[in-house]
Amino acid sequence: MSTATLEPRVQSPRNYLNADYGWKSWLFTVDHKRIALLYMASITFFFVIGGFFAFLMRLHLIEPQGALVQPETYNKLFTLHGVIMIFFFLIPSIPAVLGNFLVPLMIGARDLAFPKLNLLSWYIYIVGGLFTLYSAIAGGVDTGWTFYTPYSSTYSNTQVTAVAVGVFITGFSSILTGLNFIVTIHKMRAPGLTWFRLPLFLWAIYATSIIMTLGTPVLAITIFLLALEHLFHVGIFSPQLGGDPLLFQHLFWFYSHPAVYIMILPAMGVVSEIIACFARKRIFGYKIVGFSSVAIAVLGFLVWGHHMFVTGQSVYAGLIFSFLSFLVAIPSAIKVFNWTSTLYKGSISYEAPMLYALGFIGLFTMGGLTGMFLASLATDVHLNGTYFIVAHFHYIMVGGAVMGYLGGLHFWWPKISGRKYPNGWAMLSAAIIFIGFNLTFFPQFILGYLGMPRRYAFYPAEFQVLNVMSSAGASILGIGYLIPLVYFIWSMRYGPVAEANPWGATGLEWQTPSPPPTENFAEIPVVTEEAYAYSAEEEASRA
Amino acid sequence: MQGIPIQPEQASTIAQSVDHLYFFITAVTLFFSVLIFSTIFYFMIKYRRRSPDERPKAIEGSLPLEILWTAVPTLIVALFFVWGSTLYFQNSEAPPGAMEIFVTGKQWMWKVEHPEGQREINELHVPLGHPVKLTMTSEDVIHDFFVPAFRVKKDVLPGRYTTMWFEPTKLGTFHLFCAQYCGAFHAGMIGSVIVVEPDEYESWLQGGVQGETMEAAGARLFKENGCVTCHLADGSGPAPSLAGVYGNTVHLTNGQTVTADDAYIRESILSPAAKIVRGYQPVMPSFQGQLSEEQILDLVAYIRSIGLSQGNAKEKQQEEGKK
Amino acid sequence: MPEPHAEHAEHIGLAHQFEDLSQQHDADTFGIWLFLVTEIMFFGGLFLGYAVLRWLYFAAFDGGSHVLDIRLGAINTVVLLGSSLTMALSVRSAQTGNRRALVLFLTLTMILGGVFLGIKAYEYHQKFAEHIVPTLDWAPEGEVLARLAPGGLNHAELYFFLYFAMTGLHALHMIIGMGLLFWLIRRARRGSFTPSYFAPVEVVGLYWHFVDIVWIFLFPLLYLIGGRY
Amino acid sequence: MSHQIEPTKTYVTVFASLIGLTLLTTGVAFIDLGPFNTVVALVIAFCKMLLVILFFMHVRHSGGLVRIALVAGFFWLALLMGLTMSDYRTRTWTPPPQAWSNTAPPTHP
Repeated sequence: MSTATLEPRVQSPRNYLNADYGWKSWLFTVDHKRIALLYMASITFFFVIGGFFAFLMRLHLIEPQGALVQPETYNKLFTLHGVIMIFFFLIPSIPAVLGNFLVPLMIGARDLAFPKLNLLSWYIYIVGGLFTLYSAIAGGVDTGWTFYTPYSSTYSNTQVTAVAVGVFITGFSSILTGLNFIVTIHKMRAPGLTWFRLPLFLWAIYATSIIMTLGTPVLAITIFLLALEHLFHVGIFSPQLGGDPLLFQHLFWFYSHPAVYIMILPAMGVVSEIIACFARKRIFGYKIVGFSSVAIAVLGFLVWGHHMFVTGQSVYAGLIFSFLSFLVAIPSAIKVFNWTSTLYKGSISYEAPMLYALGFIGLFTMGGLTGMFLASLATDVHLNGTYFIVAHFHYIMVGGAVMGYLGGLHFWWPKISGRKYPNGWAMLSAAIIFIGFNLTFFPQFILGYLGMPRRYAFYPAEFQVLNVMSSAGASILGIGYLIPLVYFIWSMRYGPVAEANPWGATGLEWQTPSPPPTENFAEIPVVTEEAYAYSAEEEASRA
Repeated sequence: MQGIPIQPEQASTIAQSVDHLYFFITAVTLFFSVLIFSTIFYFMIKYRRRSPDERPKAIEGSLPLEILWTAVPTLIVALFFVWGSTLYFQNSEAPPGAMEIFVTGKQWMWKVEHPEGQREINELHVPLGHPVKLTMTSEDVIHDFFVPAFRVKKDVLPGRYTTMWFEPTKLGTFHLFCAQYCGAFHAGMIGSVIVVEPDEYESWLQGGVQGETMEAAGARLFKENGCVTCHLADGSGPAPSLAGVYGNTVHLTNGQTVTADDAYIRESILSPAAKIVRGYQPVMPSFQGQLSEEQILDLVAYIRSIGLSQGNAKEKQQEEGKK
Repeated sequence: MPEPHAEHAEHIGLAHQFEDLSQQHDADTFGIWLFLVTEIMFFGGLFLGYAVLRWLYFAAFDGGSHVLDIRLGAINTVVLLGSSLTMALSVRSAQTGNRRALVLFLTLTMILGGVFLGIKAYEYHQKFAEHIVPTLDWAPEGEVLARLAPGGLNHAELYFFLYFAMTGLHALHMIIGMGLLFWLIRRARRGSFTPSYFAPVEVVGLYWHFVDIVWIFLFPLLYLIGGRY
Repeated sequence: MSHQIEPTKTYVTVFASLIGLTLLTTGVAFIDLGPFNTVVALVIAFCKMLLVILFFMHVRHSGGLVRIALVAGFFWLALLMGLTMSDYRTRTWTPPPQAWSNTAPPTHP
């Protein structure tokens, strides 16, 4: 990072960033790369808010009787933390930022199939976000991100309708993005780019888009009916007239379980790309890993009943859902084994993206295996609704999806911004995040087994020690997340100029200059080689 | 284990078997985590990049390996599934002869009723070594009756009964939590389950403020609300006689047959038109909003009592009459 | 419209990210079909609520469906099928480049859609008159009460909640369809559709047919429960 | 791109059969078939839907991708309906209770 290259405004060739200036060029752009950056800025904004709420919660839980806020406020904190983090950060993060930026580049197209629809998706996301922010400012909502009836429809007098409208609208941003990706990947691949030459990131994005288009509408209708019921006090979910609260749970979880695969699948795609590049080797069992992404997407729709084992769902339905839930774990296991085998006989280098990817594998494996406790009926009866569940899904979402997102950002940052970030700081932040994360969430597994329920503003004193450890970990994790924010922004102005292919990776996106021109490719490339052609022969045939 | 508690107490018959499954899954998790992490660390060290122009040979993959790490996890999860499900099946239905206790969840407190008339708030006294079946309902939102020491938990839903059972094997006081978010003081909706010696439980039952037994309360309500005017004992009134009904099958106008359990009686009180007995008109008014959950439980206990004892005598008469 | 590339300039309506019009047409039709699949799932959630509650409270649903006017339901089905026919013919006339027929059939489709919404509005007015609108005006009496009472009034209110939710959502989709038709008619009059570029007409046509299919299922499920004998 | 242009005659005949089916389903409603009323009504509605999809929406000669998308849509709907109804249908089934572990006779009636 020599100071010689510090002058910020070196006159780089025309690219999508300096093609046009002014707020109009950003707010009315139809360029998928600029829309990706719009998404990046907005989800970072929501991530900071959600993270702040999480930090307040951990601070509050240092003392058994609650150290910071009233119970009602604590309920609003965990609800808004859940809603903002899931609907406004995790679900859009990789698909909308890295997906939007990379899908056209990776398949050799000039843009997505429907660029205007893409911009509309971002505006829909922002309108939904404004509704949710309004609900936070106007008093918050205290129903939990799951909105279980009859509490949310009849007994809660907080801003349920506003947040329901917000989530309802933002759902359509997810649907339209998924639709855009599926049409683009099917119809606009470069000549020669067959399905089995696609980078695995695109397999993962394709599988995620299937879930987004097929699952999110069911969430939309559920939240729509919930808002109706909250406003008019009549509806099919609360028992006054004979409605069934479990019907809401069935409809809600039909989307919300596949939603966790929306969050993890793209991260798996990112990790496949990073592992292949930094081990300089083709992913072990490419086709199997590709198909397991689609298998996770399809099986993910069959398993939602494991959220309802103790809610009075029938014993036999519990049996069916438990069996199916175990099946969905197999493709994830296959992926982990394949990533590990990719390292075999590779030539592994350790820059920041690789650290994040390896951190992902570690934490995702822990998260996935703890899912076994919750899929088997007998142990789930004990662990359901306790901190074991909180630890499990944070291992998958924060340990998996966020590590994957950060890994992807570090891997494609030179291509996105045309600048390189300081590798030393990046590896340090990866380590801090890994340590802080484990210190925050591993104690919660034990708390869960001990029986401490979720969503408790105050708890019996015997759980205090583990809660203090968790809160300590949360502050380390918070610092870990701030460091990348700093050096990414720093690198935009002062980072050394990045060349077209800083990591020597394969893939069409690396054949464009960094940052790429607005039309991506002077002329549409023709693909002749397999994916991840890192071996000597393939490189020779390329030269 | 002074500093950090690791394991909750095992205070019910099923606690040990659930813990065995829990530790087995933990062992498998640790084994695979260690296996994967050590393999990764070994590869990371052995195959670190020596020189920038190192080009490893392309390895396509290996089908036998793929089959191996598909089959082995499938077998392991099959084992978890079978073990977990059989345990769950055994624990889902209370054994015959279990003691009946009625629990009503209400925003932020637990109301417990023993059939003998004893009523408790946020506390549940149970005898040692005797299976206890809880029939639970909620007056407002979804709650969840969770006793970590017994490894049992069941949601408590408004508008219907859910049941669960346990058999305490240790004396003492154990935590009772509400494990389904239910509003502002969800965290305060806690209590304790107190396991006492059976004879001590007997004396506790007799002692204390003596409320009328549930059956007596049910009988009183049966008269006060005018049920007795239609549901005549000999069945000559506009409504079927309820003697001998509980537990037996009932033939409905639309040809279906249902067993008259708690849920059927509760539904017939709150929305009578849903299931009309064959040969009768839907004239019964709904008592929605007039009877509290406890009162409905008392009526159920009463109908159950007249169903089992006098009912058998009545049934025999009817059989002879028919023959 | 995005800045035209040199070779794209002569095809009107070709977007810059596509190589040729047929790729664009394929993408557009595939895109609308995917959108219709999301609509299947959107209405599917509502149909699930209907299926579960009908299974739980059949008597109330049977009584509720007898209160509806089966004649109006049947007429509405015929009207909507008619509008599907005129929509299909307008797509055909766009394919054959017959601008006058295109405008005519699109207008006919809009009129039939209007007739459908008119009949629907009248039915809603009937429900208000009979005081069987959940929460807003729920006080059934007289002959309607006699028919609803056997199934339980609360469950009957659930039936009508579903009736208004499903037909209301369907009517909302009709109104959006009418708006799209109006936009199509304006562009058709300006002659911007040719036999090689008529994707917008086909897209709106597919959407219209989907809305018709939803009604094809709504009519028997809401009006003909249990039969009228 | 589905460029085959259907003759107007096919559209009109399809329309006529749709009207016929509508009258049929309305007529059948007046005959007491017990539970089969619903089955018949749904079968007729399914046929009408197939007619509209195949002819009016040109799926008869459109690409495999559109057909896969359509089948996927209905398959996912069937998943939602089927698995949820599996809960409602089996909710009243209770497995046989386990024998009571403590063999002592109940000390309490």
